[in-house]
Amino acid sequence: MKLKLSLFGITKEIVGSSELELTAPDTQSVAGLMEQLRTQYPKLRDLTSCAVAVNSEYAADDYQLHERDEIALIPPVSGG
Amino acid sequence: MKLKLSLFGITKEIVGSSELELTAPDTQSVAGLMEQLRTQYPKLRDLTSCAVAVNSEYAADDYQLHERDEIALIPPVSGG
Amino acid sequence: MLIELTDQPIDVAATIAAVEAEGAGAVNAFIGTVRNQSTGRPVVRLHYEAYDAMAVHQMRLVAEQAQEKWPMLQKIAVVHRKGTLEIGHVAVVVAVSTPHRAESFAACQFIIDTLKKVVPIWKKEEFEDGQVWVAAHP
Amino acid sequence: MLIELTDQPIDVAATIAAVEAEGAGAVNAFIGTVRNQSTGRPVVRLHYEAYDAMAVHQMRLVAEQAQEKWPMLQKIAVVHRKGTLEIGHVAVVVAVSTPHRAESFAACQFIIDTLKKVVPIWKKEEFEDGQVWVAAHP
Repeated sequence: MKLKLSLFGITKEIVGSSELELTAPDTQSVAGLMEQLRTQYPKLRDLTSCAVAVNSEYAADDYQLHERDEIALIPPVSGG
Repeated sequence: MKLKLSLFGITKEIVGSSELELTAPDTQSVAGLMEQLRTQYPKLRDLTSCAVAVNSEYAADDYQLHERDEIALIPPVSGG
Repeated sequence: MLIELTDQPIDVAATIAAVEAEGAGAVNAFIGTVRNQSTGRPVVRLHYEAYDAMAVHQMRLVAEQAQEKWPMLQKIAVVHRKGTLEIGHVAVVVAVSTPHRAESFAACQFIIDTLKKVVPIWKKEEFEDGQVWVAAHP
Repeated sequence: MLIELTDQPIDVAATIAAVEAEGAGAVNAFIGTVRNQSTGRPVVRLHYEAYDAMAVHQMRLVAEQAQEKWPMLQKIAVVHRKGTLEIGHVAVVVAVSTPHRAESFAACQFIIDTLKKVVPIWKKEEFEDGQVWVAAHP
């Protein structure tokens, strides 16, 4: 399936774009997606952490992604 | 000696005046003054507490008063 | 350090602005206002009376104690009002600035908590059917 | 409940005024400003980036959690700025009102502490000789 990701902060710099489209296996978990991304963008491995948000909520590692999910990478937040 | 006291809040109401002049023994402590006042104004006994300030500082019970001290009764404060 | 006792309305924004500092990343402000009730009874208004000279002196002592406990405090403002206050009026503002936020909360809370114990200001609550000096009697 | 993410300067006074309530005797406000240094290095300015929709959603969730933990909370305001901020500029304001003061401190601190953990906003510190995304790397 095709997934579309939004990127912010340091992940936007690592990927070089604020959006990323990629092809994933038809059943892909959050953890699987992260592994896929870390292979493609090794610098993601250097981050303190990187969460995944689906439809504005933090998603668990075993969450199964869907093609229409609004997915975003959430590197360590630093608001305030 | 002659002592002059400033009164505020409920003590002003009990004494009926914002200032009080009284004659005290030449050596009079804060505790002695309070006993003298409680005899003259028994309603002071009903208060939760009543401190004495001398020259804008809280005075200990055994502080010996002087004629020129700026003395005030401090019933329970309730600012804020 | 801004320490003030006033019979005029307190300018909250100005009081908070008074603690701004370039080395401060955190400002905490406590604002005490007149509630419409006290232990369930509707309050009409409040009357604050102060022993002016001692109140200002004690407010300053409290601020100095805070500065000693939290040396990283950048600036402190303590402004208390006296006179007659209606519901919603601001009775007191405490504002502090610190480099990091945890100390701003702790120092501001220390100041208002201590102020309420030691500063000679008295509050009379006016109800529909009478008036009571707060905390005067057990 | 006032929840806002804005690229305009935050009106601190208006944000605090938004939590005024006749049943509230206490307002606590936290104001986060841009410091002139970070771990000893002089900071020139900050750049805040946000995942707008999720940030507003998460700010609201934090406020709702506070409301659940402190049911006596009267009103809550959380306003965060994004974009480029100079030294002294206000980055975030959290304000809450409660009947009594202890809860105002606790709830306000909970909101800012939690906000800093969960709300997707990222801060890039600009120094004379480079830029760093805060907390990105160990």
